[in-house]
Amino acid sequence: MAAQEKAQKITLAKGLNMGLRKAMEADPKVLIMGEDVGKLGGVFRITDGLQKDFGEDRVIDSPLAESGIVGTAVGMAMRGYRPVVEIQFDGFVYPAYDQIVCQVAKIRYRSKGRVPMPIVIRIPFGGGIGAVEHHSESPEAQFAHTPGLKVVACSNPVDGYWMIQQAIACDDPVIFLEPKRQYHADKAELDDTVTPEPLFTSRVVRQGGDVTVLAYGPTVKTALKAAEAASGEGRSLEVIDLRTLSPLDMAPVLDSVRRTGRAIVVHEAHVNLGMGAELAARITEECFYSLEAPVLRVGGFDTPYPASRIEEDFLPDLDRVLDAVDRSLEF
Amino acid sequence: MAAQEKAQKITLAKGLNMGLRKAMEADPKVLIMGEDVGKLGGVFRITDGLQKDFGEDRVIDSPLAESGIVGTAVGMAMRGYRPVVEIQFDGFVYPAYDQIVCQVAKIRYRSKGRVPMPIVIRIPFGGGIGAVEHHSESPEAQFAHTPGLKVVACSNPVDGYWMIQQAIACDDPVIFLEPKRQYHADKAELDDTVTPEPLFTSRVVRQGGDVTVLAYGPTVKTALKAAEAASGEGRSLEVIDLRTLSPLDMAPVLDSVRRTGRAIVVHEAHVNLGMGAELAARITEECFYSLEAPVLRVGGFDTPYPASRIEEDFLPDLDRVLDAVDRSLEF
Amino acid sequence: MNPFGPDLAEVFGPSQSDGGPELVQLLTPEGERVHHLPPGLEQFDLDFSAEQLRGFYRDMVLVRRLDTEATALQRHGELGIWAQLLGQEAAQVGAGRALRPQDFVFPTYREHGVAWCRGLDPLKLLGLFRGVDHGNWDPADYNFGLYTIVIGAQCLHATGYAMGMQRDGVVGTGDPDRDAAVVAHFGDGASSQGDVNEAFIFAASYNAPVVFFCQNNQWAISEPIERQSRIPLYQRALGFGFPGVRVDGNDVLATYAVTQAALQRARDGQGPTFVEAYTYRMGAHTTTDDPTRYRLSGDVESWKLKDPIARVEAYVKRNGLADADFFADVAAEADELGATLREGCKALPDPQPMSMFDNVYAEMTDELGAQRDGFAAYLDSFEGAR
Amino acid sequence: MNPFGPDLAEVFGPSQSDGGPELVQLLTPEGERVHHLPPGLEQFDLDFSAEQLRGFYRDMVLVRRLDTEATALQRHGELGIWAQLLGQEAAQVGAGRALRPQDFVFPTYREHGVAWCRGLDPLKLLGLFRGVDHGNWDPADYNFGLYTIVIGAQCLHATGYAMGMQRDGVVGTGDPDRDAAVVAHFGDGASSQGDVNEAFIFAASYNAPVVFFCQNNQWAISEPIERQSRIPLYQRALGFGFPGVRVDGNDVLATYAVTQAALQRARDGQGPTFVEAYTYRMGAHTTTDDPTRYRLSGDVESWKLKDPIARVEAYVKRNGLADADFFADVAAEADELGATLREGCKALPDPQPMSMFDNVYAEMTDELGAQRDGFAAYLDSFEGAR
Ligand SMILES: Cc1ncc(C[n+]2csc(CCOP(=O)(O)OP(=O)(O)O)c2C)c(N)n1
Ligand SMILES: Cc1ncc(C[n+]2csc(CCOP(=O)(O)OP(=O)(O)O)c2C)c(N)n1
Ligand SMILES: [Mg+2]
Ligand SMILES: [Mg+2]
Repeated sequence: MAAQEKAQKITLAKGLNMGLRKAMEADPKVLIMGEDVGKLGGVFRITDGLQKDFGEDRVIDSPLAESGIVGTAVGMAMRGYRPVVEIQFDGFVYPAYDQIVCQVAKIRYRSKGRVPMPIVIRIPFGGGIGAVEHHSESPEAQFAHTPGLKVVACSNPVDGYWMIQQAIACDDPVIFLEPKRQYHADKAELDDTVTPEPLFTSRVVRQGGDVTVLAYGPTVKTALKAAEAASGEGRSLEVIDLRTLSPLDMAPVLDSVRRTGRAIVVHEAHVNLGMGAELAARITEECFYSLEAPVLRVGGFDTPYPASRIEEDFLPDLDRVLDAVDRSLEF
Repeated sequence: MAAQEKAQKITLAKGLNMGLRKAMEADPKVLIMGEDVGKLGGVFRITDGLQKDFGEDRVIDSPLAESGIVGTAVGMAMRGYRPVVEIQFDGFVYPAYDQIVCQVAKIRYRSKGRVPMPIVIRIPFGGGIGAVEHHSESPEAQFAHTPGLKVVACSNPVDGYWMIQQAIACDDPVIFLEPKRQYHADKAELDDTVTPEPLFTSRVVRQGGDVTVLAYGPTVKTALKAAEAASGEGRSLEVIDLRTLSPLDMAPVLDSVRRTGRAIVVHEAHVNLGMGAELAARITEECFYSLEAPVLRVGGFDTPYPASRIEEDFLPDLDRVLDAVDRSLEF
Repeated sequence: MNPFGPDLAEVFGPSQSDGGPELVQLLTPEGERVHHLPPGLEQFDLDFSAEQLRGFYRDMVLVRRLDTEATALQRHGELGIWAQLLGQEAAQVGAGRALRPQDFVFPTYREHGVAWCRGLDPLKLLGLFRGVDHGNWDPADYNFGLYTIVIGAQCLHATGYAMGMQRDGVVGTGDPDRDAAVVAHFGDGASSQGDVNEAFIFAASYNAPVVFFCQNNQWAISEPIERQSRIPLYQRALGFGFPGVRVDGNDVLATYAVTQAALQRARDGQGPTFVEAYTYRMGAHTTTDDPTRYRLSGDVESWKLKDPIARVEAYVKRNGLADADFFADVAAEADELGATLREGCKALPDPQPMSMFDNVYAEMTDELGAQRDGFAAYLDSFEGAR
Repeated sequence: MNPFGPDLAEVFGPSQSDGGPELVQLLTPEGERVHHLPPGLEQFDLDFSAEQLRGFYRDMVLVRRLDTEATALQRHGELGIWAQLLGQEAAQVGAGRALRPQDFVFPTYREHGVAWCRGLDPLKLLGLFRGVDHGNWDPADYNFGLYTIVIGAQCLHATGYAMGMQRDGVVGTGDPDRDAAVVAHFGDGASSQGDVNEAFIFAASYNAPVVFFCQNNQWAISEPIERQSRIPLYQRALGFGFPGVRVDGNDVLATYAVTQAALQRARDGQGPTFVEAYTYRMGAHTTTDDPTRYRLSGDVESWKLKDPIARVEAYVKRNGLADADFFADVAAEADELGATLREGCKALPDPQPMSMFDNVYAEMTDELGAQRDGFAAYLDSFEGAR
């Protein structure tokens, strides 16, 4: 199997599916819970084939109630299981918000460390798939603000494969964000034999000297495209895939910004109180004298997610990133 | 009545109670809904006497279900009512989070403006009352991040009186935060005959030239005390009571920071992704060349709210504000 | 002692839960009229005029055409997605035609048939699925709310709206043109959501005039009804203290009769009722779904024999309640509707990007205005520029 | 047709809902033993030994003392708040004593009596109310979860835990030392929360071994039970497809018998049961509440006549099941407990401020570590400084 996987070209959906399978093989306490995760394999097929191979006791189709899913996962975790919960779409995580922020996040603390909460909550997030309302949200800031939760976002197939396994192995609850637009988009080569970077680290995915661009999940691709385009205009962008949103891994970010003097944060979430706000605040605090321009934020506007025919205007794209690069450099 | 109210000395609790009464007198469509708001007058007595005077049809004790309360308030608003919902404590707003962010916030937008949502959701917030878990939270950022909601916080009896009336008159949904620690604390003189400032404005509550301190709700008092103490050390702090958190009223903030060159944001909410992050990002963007130091944030630490015997260590206090003032001036 | 109170038990309620035949049916799949209803349910045996029957038939044929056209439009890329009602025509038309003008409806995303009965131009339904809007009608014009996508949320809105009606004095006055009620639509899957159960609690507690109309189409995407409930769903209501009844949702007559009685109870001030319309989702969950992954084609085949339109057609024909012209007219009307939808859909204009900033608030805020203006300036910068 | 299946109806369920006397009682308020239970309920008529009865009496007296001491400690400023159980001793001791060691309990914030039965040092209960911790016992040591304050949340945890037991193969094996079940405690008010109703749905759907034990103490702070439900609460379960039973919660024998049977059903793999312990909150909601604002003192008086301890005492005495020494010993033991609590409470150490940063995560993160270190340095700066 390992030999076969080596050199395999996979999509993000496949990477996640393979990662889940590995985790389930490695630890019989790992369970999958959610709506339609069984026979259907999830609406995005991320859990495809897992119920068939691991049985209904380990891949559990839940009644249609998100609070119920997360709340019962809490009980399962208390009993020693490691539930991996699938939320069908970002916009449907809110009925479970109370269980997540008041229970999942706080039980370790409440119990003085006696009751760990090794739960992974997978959320397909972000827009760009032409969907109806509530199917394109970016709720990361609402979780990152809550102590006790960890929040990560994968951006590519290989990270999907490794990060989901690492999240499941983590003894803390992890909100695991998957850029749904990328599920079946690009393929990448997976080498199963390497040792992955730790989960809670950010990664420079393109080096550059003029401006630092911080992205995660779906916007990493946007940022890389922008960097490519900018290089045609003689501008060198350094792109960092944040990967972890809580905790933040500031070292590579600060290191980069100290070199470039400029930073742009790109996310699909609303700008107001989005991750960009926190990054701007921290970068400014840590790199005050290195900054040549304020940290700029390119994000979803502060409107509800619009009808899908104009979603590409709402979402940050290559041009809006380049526009911010211009503004930063001209500041 | 007006004559009697003039020159009355009132607490915040009384100001809110009087404001609610005025609003109910002014508009028969105004309703109050919540747990224990009837005979008991709410656990903090903010709705004291209202059911007696306006009847059970207008002051409605609800079943114990926050999503149900907010969800039925949505339906009431659709039928032309103006519900004022009481959430018993900050930590109990989360079961209603889905209805608030997916319905209350979005229905005007969804309906192209055809269905307004004039709902006020009152939340006693903040700590310092020696309470058990979930009774001392500061959830403002989780709402301010959501377009379609407006978020305000009152800090004193007179504002409580006016702001609640203005919030009820507002045609948009307003998350109305009340610093519970202040409910029965200081009294202030209410002059009912003046015209209040508009709701969505911030206010300079103490002028100063060295450092701008931004606060809201419970921390306004802390900031004012810090300013008083600092003045003894020859330092002049300008204190702004933000009052409105979404939208932000940046004009007085930017004006102040351009003069002082330094800003500190003080709130009880967790620092990470709290209002301070957004303010820091915006101030830095708008006042980049005026800033002598990065915007500093003094807030609740990024831990769950601790046991109440050490809550005063968790909460920003006078000394922590002064420490930030030192750090800002020494930067 | 009857814990449900005497008046409730008379009509629905406990008599259903212990022993009685569960399913209220007036027209068998073969199109035979059932007249001998079990004790307690006789009042559902309404007389239907030929005109009514033809009306039901026409409604169902047109609604089915609406559905197949929209499905086809999705296949041709004109809609992003479509939620099909195939098989649920009788449930929706029966429920829709039982309404009075003053009643108010809270739909899910699948109530195209109810929308039809409320007089909505079907084109208005397409916008949301095409991605040009989130719903483009004024609920007040049709007493028909916007489609709600978050499962179950609208059941609380419906209950609150009904509480508003109580306060407006339009419940239990005895004036048939004044007394009003609300219908909350939801699915079998939705019955598991906290919001739906809280709606039951609020409605029972306040005796709100709301009919909880559940289309049990046996599936919540890939999950069969057994995952949500191990007993018949209508019995859920009994535990909350109001009556529940299961009606053959493929029988438009029975659905009409039961819904109408439930609505009247509500209008009369007797509180909520749960109506479970027992039906089947003949199509996929939506056009993006692949039901072959989770259900047997044999099941679908057996439900085809219970087709809601065929049985009305058989009954009408057998009893000579319509002539060939009628059927030809309806067929022509359906074709016309299809053509209108095809053309109309393609002509639905895309929204202007800048409209994204409208209607977030009653009045544009300074901060959002600045964002909008910045975006406008940015867009302008492309004129000629890059 | 019995929609609840044959085995369920035998014991609880529908037989309760239509006509039977609602309340299972074995000991009248006057201390008379009831032996002729209605058909179907005979199995609750257990034989209790003198030792058991003395045990119940002792438990209830000590638990009441615990409660009054804690109330007094709050009045003296030693606790920030206290949630009194006065009047609910029988419900809690009956439920607590029905447990086997391998069962697991999810309490609210008021289950001091159950905690007692699980062997928790009562001092451990005070920390949360004193504000020195959020709960300072290891649930695994007592199979007793931490107090949960968000109303209803623990019912889902209980259901999930029970689902875990199913997967661990400790349900329905027939081995009495192995088979286990879960009890979820909640109040009448909590029954309105979405989470509680979702817990019913999950438990029914998966047939999870969980007993939903509702102490209907008639009040949710100032709201009477009628605001939450207009029919007896135990009937809620019937709508979800599992049995419900109302037991006299002031009767420790009946509560024990019913809970024990419900637990056994769960352990046997027969799924969830709803037990409504019908009782009364004799005290305030908590020490900060003022019930005179919303309820009549006459109501409280009438419930005093149903005191759970008095009736056991009367029965034991009348039947000579204990001598004067026994009663004196229990009284002395109670005094001792009181003294221990008073001293112990005052001696409970305040937490260290820096401990605030512990246990947020399995390992301290760099970012939180930096915050902690910054705060430590800041605190150090006061040494001598200002
Ligand atoms: C809160 C929430 N969770 C999940 C979804 C995704 N979803 C859309 S439809 C559906 C199934 C609904 O089933 P049912 O209530 O039976 O209605 P039906 O579609 O069969 O008419 C699901 C899970 C959603 N829209 N909202
Ligand atoms: C979600 C939530 N909302 C509100 C509260 C505040 N609150 C605490 S106890 C209580 C009443 C609970 O009543 P009930 O369930 O009957 O339990 P009892 O206190 O009577 O034992 C309320 C409203 C809370 N703790 N959690
Ligand atoms: Mg369905
Ligand atoms: Mg109670």
